[in-house]
Amino acid sequence: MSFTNVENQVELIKEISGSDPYKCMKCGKCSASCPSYNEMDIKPHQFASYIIRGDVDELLSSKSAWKCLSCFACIERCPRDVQPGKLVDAARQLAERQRGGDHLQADEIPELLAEDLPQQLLVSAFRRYRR
Amino acid sequence: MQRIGVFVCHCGTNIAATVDVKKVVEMVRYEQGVVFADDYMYMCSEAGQEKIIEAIKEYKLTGLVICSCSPRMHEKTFRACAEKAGLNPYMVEVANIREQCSWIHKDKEEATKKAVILARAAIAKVNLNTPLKEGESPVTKRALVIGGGIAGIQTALDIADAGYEVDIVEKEPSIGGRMSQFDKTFPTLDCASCILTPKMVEVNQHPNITLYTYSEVEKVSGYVGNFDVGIRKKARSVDFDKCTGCGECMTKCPLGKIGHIPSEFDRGLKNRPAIYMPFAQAVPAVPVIDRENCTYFKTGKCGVCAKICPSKAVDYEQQDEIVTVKYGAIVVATGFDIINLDKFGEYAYNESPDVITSIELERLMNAAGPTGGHLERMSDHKQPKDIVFIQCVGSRCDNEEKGKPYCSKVCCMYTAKHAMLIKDHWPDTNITVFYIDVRTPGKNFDEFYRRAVEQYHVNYIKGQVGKVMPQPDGSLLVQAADLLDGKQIKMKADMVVLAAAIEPNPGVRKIATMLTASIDNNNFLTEAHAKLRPVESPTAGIFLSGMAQGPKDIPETVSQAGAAAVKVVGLLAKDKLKTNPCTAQCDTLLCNGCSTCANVCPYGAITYEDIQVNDHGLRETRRVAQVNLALCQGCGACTSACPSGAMDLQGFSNRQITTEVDAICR
Amino acid sequence: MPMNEENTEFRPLIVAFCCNWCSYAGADLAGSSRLSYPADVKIIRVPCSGRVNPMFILRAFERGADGVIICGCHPGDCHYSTGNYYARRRMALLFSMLEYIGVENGRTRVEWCSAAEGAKFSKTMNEFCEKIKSLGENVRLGDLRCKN
Amino acid sequence: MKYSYYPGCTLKNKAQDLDRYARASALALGFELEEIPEWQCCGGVYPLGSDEIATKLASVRALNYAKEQGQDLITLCSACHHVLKRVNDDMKNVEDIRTRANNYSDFAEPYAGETKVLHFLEVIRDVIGFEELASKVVNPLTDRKIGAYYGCLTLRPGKILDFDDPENPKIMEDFIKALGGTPIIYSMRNECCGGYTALKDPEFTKQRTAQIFEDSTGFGADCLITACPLCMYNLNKSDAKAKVPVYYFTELLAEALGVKEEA
Repeated sequence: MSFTNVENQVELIKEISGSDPYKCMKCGKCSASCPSYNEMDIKPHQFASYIIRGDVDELLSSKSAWKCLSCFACIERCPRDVQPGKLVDAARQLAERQRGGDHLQADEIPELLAEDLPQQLLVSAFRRYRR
Repeated sequence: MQRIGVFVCHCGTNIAATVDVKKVVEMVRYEQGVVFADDYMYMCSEAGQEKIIEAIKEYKLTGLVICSCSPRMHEKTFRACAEKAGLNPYMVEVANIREQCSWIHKDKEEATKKAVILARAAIAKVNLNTPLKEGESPVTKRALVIGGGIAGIQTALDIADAGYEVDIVEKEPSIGGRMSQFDKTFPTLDCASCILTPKMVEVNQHPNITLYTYSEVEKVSGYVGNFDVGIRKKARSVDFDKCTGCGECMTKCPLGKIGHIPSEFDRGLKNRPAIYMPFAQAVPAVPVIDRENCTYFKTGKCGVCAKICPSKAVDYEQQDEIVTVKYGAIVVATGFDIINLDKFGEYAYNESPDVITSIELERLMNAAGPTGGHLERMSDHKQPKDIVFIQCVGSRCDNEEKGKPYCSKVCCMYTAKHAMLIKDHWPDTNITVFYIDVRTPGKNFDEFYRRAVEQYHVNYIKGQVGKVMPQPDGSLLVQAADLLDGKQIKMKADMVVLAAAIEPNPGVRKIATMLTASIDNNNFLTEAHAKLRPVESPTAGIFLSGMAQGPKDIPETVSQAGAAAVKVVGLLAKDKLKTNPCTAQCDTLLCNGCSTCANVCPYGAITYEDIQVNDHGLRETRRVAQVNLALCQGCGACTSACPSGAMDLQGFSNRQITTEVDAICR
Repeated sequence: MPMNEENTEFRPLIVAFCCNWCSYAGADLAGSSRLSYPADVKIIRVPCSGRVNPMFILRAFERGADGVIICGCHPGDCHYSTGNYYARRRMALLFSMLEYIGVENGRTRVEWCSAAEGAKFSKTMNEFCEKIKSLGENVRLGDLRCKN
Repeated sequence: MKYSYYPGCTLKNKAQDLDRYARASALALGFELEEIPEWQCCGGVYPLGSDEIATKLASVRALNYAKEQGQDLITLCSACHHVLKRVNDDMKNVEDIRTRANNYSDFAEPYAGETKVLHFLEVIRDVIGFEELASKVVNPLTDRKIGAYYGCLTLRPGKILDFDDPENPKIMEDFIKALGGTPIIYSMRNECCGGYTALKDPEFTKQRTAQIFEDSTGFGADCLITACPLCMYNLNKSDAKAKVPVYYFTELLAEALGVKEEA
């Protein structure tokens, strides 16, 4: 698959996420619920607009893609079934599928390891930060 | 052989933009029976109708096909037009080339082709049409209003003032409805009971109005002008005629202090005794015994109320009573409730007594309410200093398990009202309203909302709240995002008020089914036409008033109630109604008296009689079906059930429908 | 005679029986809301879904229809109280018989659509058309004399 | 009663307590956990993308194994519970994922979500019953004020996991009551601990866990219980002033049932 144009990426995000950004009514309940709100540069209630406008590159290179905790609070509470968490996760996957998009390098690991670190943390981080 | 005229309407550009009208005229000109075909800009206009009348006379037309909008729109118009020219109105058929063709198709060629086919089907049908004559049925000059809230009260008063008898059926012990629970009303801040109570009293005293409170509609049969309605008068356990409304029984009921029976009227913020009136100004001022909770009914012991009643009005033996009354028209004014908030756990409504709904706030601010009008938290009875309002809780919600897809319409305004009333009484209170959009269309409405901001300094923040978290210190932490400032907010509050979505009264579905009145996915009653017939149900003789039809505020409800009343009066003013001539007919030569048709007829319109027939010289007595034309509503159930093909429906006969099928499949 | 001969794409012929009170009004709403569905659908107005005689459906297939759909009020909402219940049971029997003689089940359908469900009407018709297209032309009951 | 059991990576290693106490307690309650042979790690995070197949296969294999045994599948770890239930839901309801996942596998017959996935707590609630549990308690946790920390993965999305009300759960509170303890309800119990960001962003998780401790102890909790090894790790790493001990729910269960020493 190649990502040559913006429409293609927008379509991919819609397909991967299975969610329809046009349903968003900007109520902001996602941003109100998000535990990572302050860590994010693009806020959850803005995800839909970025995709509608086609500003996918910005979303892909945003901090937000790596700051979502996948805690599903926004998905559970979204009154419009837009599920911003799914949109940003799709963006994260697109970023990872592109060359050099990984957020975690193998060399980093030893430094980050702690004695009592559970395997779950490692596998989750790998799932979330790398292809 | 018919002489048919075909008239194709442009409907301005509504049809002509997508259907080649001229071509349709050319294509149908040589269909069987067609002697004249023409097109015109607006067929329904006076000039258009004039054209039809001229053609009928000039070409001696015996049948008409109008290719235009839906027959549900203008069939009546064109039938009347035919009648004017001396043609039987039932010789008219409408081909729906607007709603079913030009409005939904883009490709002109394709749409034109379809329009021709639809016209052909109508022409084929008219070839088989026969003149039909409408029957007449009498009108019972009495109306029923279901629901005794402000909508039902206003409708009943208007009908009664016009000189017709009207009954109100209300399932609660008193009329008054939701409005009687409110404190003040927007946008003028009059006290709700000050403007409602006089109307309630007027209803009670009006010679033309009969009240059935604590009663429910149980059964409906009949049709427009002639409904038979069974009303269940639930046992009040108090003799209506003897009770003076002194209220002694209510103060002495032992359960009043220890019963823990939540008052429905006070939304559970206060308890009530087992023998009770919902509120002090109840109409009628006669208490009822809540048999489910009453100690006497549960254990056979107690009997205090009967003992102390000075007029010996308490009657434990009273039974439910069912009365059947005839009506000419029925108005549904069943009102609304707010949705259950169990699915909105994030707002901690079930967890914290200090998270309340707006209706509960109405009660808390009402001088006759559980706190005597002093605003206090239910947890510690302290006056709240910081109050947060959350809008759209369950409104505009796409998740049907949780909420409703529509805007509840009144919340923005009543929230501004609440904010201002609180600030008026307790100016030190800090009020924050979290909104998605502030919607204030209406006369003096936006000014009202702006006053809350400009004069009362109510803090409006755009952004739906994410979560309300009860804190160890008894406060509530409200987590939200200010979307315009781009900040996440955590704000402490003493009280949180939820603007819960409005939904039609849950009982309305049962009533709609009994009335065969159509109802939408959200349980709002459907109007006959969204714009032109907004207070009528598609079912003849059924009218709509108030929230049962859709969210609306009090001024709108009152206007609609008046409009429904006018429609009812218009109906009752007639002595006779024309009946639908499209009724079933039995071909006695084919009928073998099997009773299948009578079993499926919903109106009991089919009876049997013995006739003498001469079958090839053999004289015999045969049992055959007979249709009572006054009862038959023309559904045609008998026609498809009849095993011998003896039953047929005038206006939609087997041959007519078959020929339509043939024309479409040609 | 087809007006558009160069178009070789299969266009099915679909007959829809709509009751006057709910589904015909639903179709009107679909129209006034401009919710499109294929022109292949032609609607016949009947007072009630209970009026639809199995003969009409057989006739449609005999004359070359590729699909037949019957639309009525939702269960419990029939303007005549019970017509749609009879229709539902009658059609269940008819459809199983049709399948027996080779008219696939997908070619026939009963759908409930209220006067307020314009969107549902349009969606149903679109889906039904797609289904019929995937099934192709109906040849089983087609009277050869009536088709080119 | 026997169940297929999917322990998951962490329970075999850093979270052995969660596993060991569960097995002992299960026996005391009259059911047995049969560990699935050759299970593979679920990945810890459910791949949200609808086009992700490979990352779902480990779960599919475990699910199919349980189906072949004719057993329900039990998990203990919140993450495994989350991933397995969601993949199972995909296999049941999403045709595309079902087809493609089966194409990758060599099952005797295609897997279509037949297995019932249960969290250990669901077995106690729905099969054993809290009353029955209470009757088997020999060392009631009297005077213990216990805050249940649910985190996110056990509860959300509520519709698919069907575990409890995602905003106001009560299964762990009922569990604590059955063990004789006093459950402490607090608002942060279903808020995220920071999860896997602990690896690259430990300061952030510390902020989150501090709030959790503050809220729960504010309501009087003297300890917390969790079902998730990652929550456990993050909570333990906290340097919050309000920090209290955190236990796996199975540890308190084994203690109350009097089987802690045997485990």
